[in-house]
Amino acid sequence: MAENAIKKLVVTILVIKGIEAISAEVLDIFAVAEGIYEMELAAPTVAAKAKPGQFVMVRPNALGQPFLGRPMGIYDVDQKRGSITILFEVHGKGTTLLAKVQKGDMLPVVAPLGNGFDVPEDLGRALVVGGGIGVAPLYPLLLQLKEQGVYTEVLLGAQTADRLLAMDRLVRLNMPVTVFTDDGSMGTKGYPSQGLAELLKEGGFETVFCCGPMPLMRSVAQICAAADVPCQVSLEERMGCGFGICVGCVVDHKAADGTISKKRVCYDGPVFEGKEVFWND
Amino acid sequence: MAENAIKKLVVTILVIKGIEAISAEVLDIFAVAEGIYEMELAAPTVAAKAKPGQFVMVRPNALGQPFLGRPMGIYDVDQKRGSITILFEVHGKGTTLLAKVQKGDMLPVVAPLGNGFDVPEDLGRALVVGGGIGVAPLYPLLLQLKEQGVYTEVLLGAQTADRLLAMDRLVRLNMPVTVFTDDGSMGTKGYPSQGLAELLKEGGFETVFCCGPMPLMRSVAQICAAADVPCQVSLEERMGCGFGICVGCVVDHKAADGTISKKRVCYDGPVFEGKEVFWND
Amino acid sequence: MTNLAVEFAGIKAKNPVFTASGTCGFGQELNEIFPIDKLGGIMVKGTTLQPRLGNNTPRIAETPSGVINCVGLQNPGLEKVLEGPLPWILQHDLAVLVNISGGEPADYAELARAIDAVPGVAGLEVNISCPNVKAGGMAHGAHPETAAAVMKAVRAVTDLPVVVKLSPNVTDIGEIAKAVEAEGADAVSLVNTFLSMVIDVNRRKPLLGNIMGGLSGPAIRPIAVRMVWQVAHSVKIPIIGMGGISSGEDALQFMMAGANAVAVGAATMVNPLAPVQIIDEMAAWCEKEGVADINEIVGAALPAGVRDCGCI
Amino acid sequence: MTNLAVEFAGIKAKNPVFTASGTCGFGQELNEIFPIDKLGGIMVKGTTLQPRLGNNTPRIAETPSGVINCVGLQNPGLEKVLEGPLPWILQHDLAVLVNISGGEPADYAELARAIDAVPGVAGLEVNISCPNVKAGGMAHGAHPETAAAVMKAVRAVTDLPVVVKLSPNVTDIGEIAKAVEAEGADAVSLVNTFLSMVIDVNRRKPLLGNIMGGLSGPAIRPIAVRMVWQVAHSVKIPIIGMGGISSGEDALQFMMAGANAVAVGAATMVNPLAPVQIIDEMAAWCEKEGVADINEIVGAALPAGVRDCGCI
Repeated sequence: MAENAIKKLVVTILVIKGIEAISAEVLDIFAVAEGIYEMELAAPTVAAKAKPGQFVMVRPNALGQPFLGRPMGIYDVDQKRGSITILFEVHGKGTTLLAKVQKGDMLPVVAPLGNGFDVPEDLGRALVVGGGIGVAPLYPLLLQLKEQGVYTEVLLGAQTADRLLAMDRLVRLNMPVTVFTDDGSMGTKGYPSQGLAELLKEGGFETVFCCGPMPLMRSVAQICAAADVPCQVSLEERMGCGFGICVGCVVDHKAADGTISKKRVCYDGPVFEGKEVFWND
Repeated sequence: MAENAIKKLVVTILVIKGIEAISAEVLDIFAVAEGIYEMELAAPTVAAKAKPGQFVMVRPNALGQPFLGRPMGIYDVDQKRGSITILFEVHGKGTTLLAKVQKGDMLPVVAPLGNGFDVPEDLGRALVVGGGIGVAPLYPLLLQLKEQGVYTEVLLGAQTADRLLAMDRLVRLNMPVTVFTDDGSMGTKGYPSQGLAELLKEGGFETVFCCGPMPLMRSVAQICAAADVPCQVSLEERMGCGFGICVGCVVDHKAADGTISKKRVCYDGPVFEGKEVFWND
Repeated sequence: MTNLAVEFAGIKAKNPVFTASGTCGFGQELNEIFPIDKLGGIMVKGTTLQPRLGNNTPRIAETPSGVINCVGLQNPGLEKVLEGPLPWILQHDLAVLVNISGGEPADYAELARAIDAVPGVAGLEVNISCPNVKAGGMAHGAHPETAAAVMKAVRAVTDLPVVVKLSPNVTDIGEIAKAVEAEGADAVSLVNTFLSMVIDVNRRKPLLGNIMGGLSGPAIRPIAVRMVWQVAHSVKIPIIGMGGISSGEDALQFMMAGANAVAVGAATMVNPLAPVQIIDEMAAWCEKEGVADINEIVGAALPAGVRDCGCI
Repeated sequence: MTNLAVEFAGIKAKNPVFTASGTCGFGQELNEIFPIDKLGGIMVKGTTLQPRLGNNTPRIAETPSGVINCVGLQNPGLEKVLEGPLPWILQHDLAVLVNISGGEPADYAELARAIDAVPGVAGLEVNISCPNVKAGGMAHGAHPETAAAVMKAVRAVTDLPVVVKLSPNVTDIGEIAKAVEAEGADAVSLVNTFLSMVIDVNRRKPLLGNIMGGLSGPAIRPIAVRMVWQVAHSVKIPIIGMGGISSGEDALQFMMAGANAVAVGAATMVNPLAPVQIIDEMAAWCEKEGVADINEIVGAALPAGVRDCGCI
C-alpha cells in the first residue's frame, strides 16, 4: 500500500481544492500505545487533496457534545481506500469520547485544514525531528521528501519505547532514523534536540522540519536559528473553528520584515518558520 | 417465559423498594411497527420491584443530549433475564435518538417510577381499554389480573392493523380481546370508546383500566363516570424529573372531597381516577 | 480525609453541597432515593403566605444542556408547610434553609417571623428573583432599592441567618449584592434562573404555559461562575454558588471563584443521585490534591487580597 | 417557491440569514468553503480606528452547548480594512454590514464617516456590547444614556442604515433599545455574547487569557429568544435576531418572536456550512407550511397588535 500511497499522494498534493464539511465513517480504530489511538476515516474527497502537514477538525458525534471539533494532524492517506488516518492521545473529555467511537460510527469532519509544510523544489538534504504524537503530520511529509528524492534523516523521540510511534511506517522508508526516549528504554536516553547543534554543523541539512511537544519545538527552533538553518515547525493551539474565522488559536509572530502580529495557527499555519515564532509559552 | 413472568411478578409487586438511578445495557431493540420500537434493558433490581403501571425515565446516552430523560411505561418484565422492556414511538428529538441506540449501549435509567394501577383484592370483573402505544403499561396489569383470577375483557385500538401492538403477548393470556382500528383495516372500524356505554350496562364490570391517547382516555373516563363505574386512567405529561421534585408535569385534579389542586402526574400518578381529572387539554 | 465541613454566615453544614430550592421539594421525594442527611443542606421549595396553584402546563421546556421551568411557586402555603413538610425535614441531620417568597416586603417579614419561631431552622433563603410570578418575585431582585427594602423588612423581624437569592437577569449583580449586604444580609446565593423562552415553531406560539420561564442547567454555568466571581469582589459576606453544577469539578469552579458552599439544581432532575455523587467527587479531588480542609480552596482562583478569608 | 427576500431598515437581502460579526471575518475564509453570496448578508469582523492585537491566549473555552471567546476585537484597523478586506467583500452579491467598535462616541463617528464614504456598504452595525475590550465596548451598551450617546454621534455623520448591536448583560434590554431608537437607530441586532468565565480547577486559576469572555452557542438561545420577544414589544424598529442559531427551526423561532432577519455565529465555527444549511431548512419549512413569503412569519408568535407590520 505504501508504494501506492506515495505515487498517488504526490499527484494530488499539486491540486488543492476547498475545505469540506463531511460526515465520515470510522473504518478502523485501535490503540497503538496506552491512551494513544489510530483512527481511519472514510473521506475520499479529502484523501484526494490532503497535503502533508494539513489537519482535520473532528468531533466524536453529531450531538454537539462536545461542542467544538478537535484538531488532528493527518497521519496517513490511502487513496485506494479513499481514507485518511489520524493519530490522537487521550487527554480530555473530547479525546476520551473520540477513543470510544466504534467502526461504522459517522463523525463530523472538517478537512483538509491549514497550510502544509513547504518543501522547496530543489531541496537536497532535510532533517525531520518528531516527538511523541507530533510524528503524525511528519509521516506524509517523509513520503513526499522520499518521492522528491530528498536525502532525509529522522530524529524521533518518545517518553518510552512502547510510546514510540509510527515505526511500523518509518521502517518502510529506508531512511536513517535515530531514536530517543526520555527513559532510555530504546535508542538514546534524552530528547531529539540534544546533539542537534553538532548534527547541523556537520550534516549540511538545508531545512529542518519539526513537530512535537512545545518544549522540543522551541529548542529545535532556537538551535536552528543559531545555526542559521531554516526550520519549519508545526504548532498546536486550543482551536475554535480550525479554518480561520474565530481568531482563537493565535501565536505571537514576528515576520521577516519585523512586523509583529498574532497569527492564526489554524489558518496562517499550522506550519511556521521557527525563528518567527515567539516561544513565550 | 410468560408463565414464569406471571408467577415472579405477583411475588415481587408486594415488595416495593426505592427508586434507582442506574446505567442499563440495551439487550435488544427492534421496530414492531413503523416508528414504534420495543427495547429490552438489563435492570435486575428494577425488574425485581416494578409494579404494573409504573414507568421509567430513560435517556439515549450519558452525554446530556438531550438533557432530560423520557418517560416510558414498563411494558414487560423478565426476572429470569433481569430485564425490563419498554415500547416507544418516535415523535421528537429524544425518541429519534433512542430509536438509534444499539445492543450493548448503556443508557441512563431512573426507575421504577410512579404509582401503579390499584387492583382491589376482591375485584371480580375488569375491563381494560388500550389505545396505540398506551397498551404498554396495561400488559403487566393484565398479567396481574389473570394471576388474581379476575375475569378480564380487553378493548384494544390502533390507527391501522399494522400499528396494533402487543397482540403477540395478549393472545397468550386467553382473554376476550376486541380490536378497533381507525380505518377498519382490522376489527371494528372506530375507537374502543364506541359502544362502551352499552358494554358497561350489560357487562357488570366493577372497574375499567385505561391508557391511550388523551381523547380516548377522556371519553372513556366520561362514559365510566356517567355509568358510575370506577375508572383508572394512566396519564402522560411533559415531564422534567419523573420523581416529583420539579413539579413540572401537573394535571388539574379534583379530589373526592372536592379539593382542587394540581397533581404531579409522575409522583401522584400516573394513574388517577378518571372522574377526578379535569380533561381540559 | 479532607475536612468537608463548612461554617459560614452562622450556618453549619457537614459538607458544602446543598440542593437548590425548587429542585428538591422538602426533601421527602429525594429521601426515597438516598438518605437526605447525606447532603450538607437543603433549600426547600419556595414558600408563600397563601397556597399557590402555580402556572398552567406546559411548565417544562428542554433546551441545549438546560431546562426551562415556569412552575410559578406552586406550594401549599405557610400554614400547611409549618404543619407537615417543614417538621419532617427538620428531623433530619442537614442544614435546612427555608426559601420564602412574597409580593410586598411585608409578606417576606410575615413569613420570616413565622419561620423564626420554628426551632431547628438553619436559616432563611429570601427569594427576590423568581422569574415566574407576576407580583414581586424577580421585580424585587432587579433593582438595589427594592432588594434592599425586602432585606430590611426581613432583618427587622429575625436573627436567623438570612441568605438573599439573587437574580442573574441584571446589569450589575454586584450592586444588588452590596445593597442587601448593607441591610444586614448574612449571605447571598446565586444564581437563580435566567428568564427565557422557546417558540413552538409549528404552532407559531410560545411553548410554555406562562410564555416565559427560568433557564437552568449546565448551559448557563459559565455565566453563573462569572457572577459569583464578581460578587466575591463586591461584597464581604459569604456566597452560596449555583448554576448548572453537575460534577465535583463544576462545584469546585464555584468555590474557587469565591463560593463558601454550592447548590445543585437541574442536575438532580436528570440524575437524583447527582448531589451525592458531587460530594464524593469533590472529596476525591481534595484527597488527590492533598487539600486538608475544603475551606482552603474557597476563592483560590481570586486575585490576592480578594476574599483571603477563604484561604486559611 | 417561497419568497425569502427581506427588506428592512433600508437593508435589502436575498434571504434573512446573515453571519454574525466575529464568526466570519470579512468572508474570505468562508468563501473558500462555499460561495459567500449564498448568504443574505454578512456582519464583518469588528473594526476599530487603530489596529488591535487582541487578547492573549487561551482565547477559547468550550462549555456545554456553547463556546466562550475573548478575542478582544483583533483587527487590522480602519485604514487597512478600507484597503483590502472591505473592497473584496463588497464585490460580492450580499448585504454587507460593517461592524464598528470604539472607545468614545467620537471614535464611532469617525469610523462611521469613513465607512459612509465607501460605495456599496449596506449599513453599519454599531457594536456597543463587546464584552472583551477594556475601554468602551460593553460599557456603552450597559446603560441607555451611553448607548444613546454613541447612536447620536453616529447618526450625526451618516445616512447609512445603522443597526445597533445590543448587549444581553443588562436588566432591561428593551430600555436600551428604546434609547437608541430615540436617537435614530434604523434597527437593532441582538444578542451579543454573555459575559462568562471558566475556572481551570487543577490550576486554580481562570482558564481564559482575559479572565472573562463572551458566551455564545445553543446554550444561550432561549435567553436570546426572550430578549428579541421583549425588544419586539418595546420598540418599532426592525430586529436582527441572533444567539445560538444552529438550525432552520432555531432561526424561525427568532423570526416568529419578532426578528426581520437572523445571524448565525457559533454554529459556523463548528460547521462552516451551517449558514447555508439553515437557509435551506427555512425554505423547506416554508414550502411545507405553504408560506408564500417568509416575511409573513415575522412576529407570528407575538400577541395581536405587537409588530403586526411583519404579518403582511
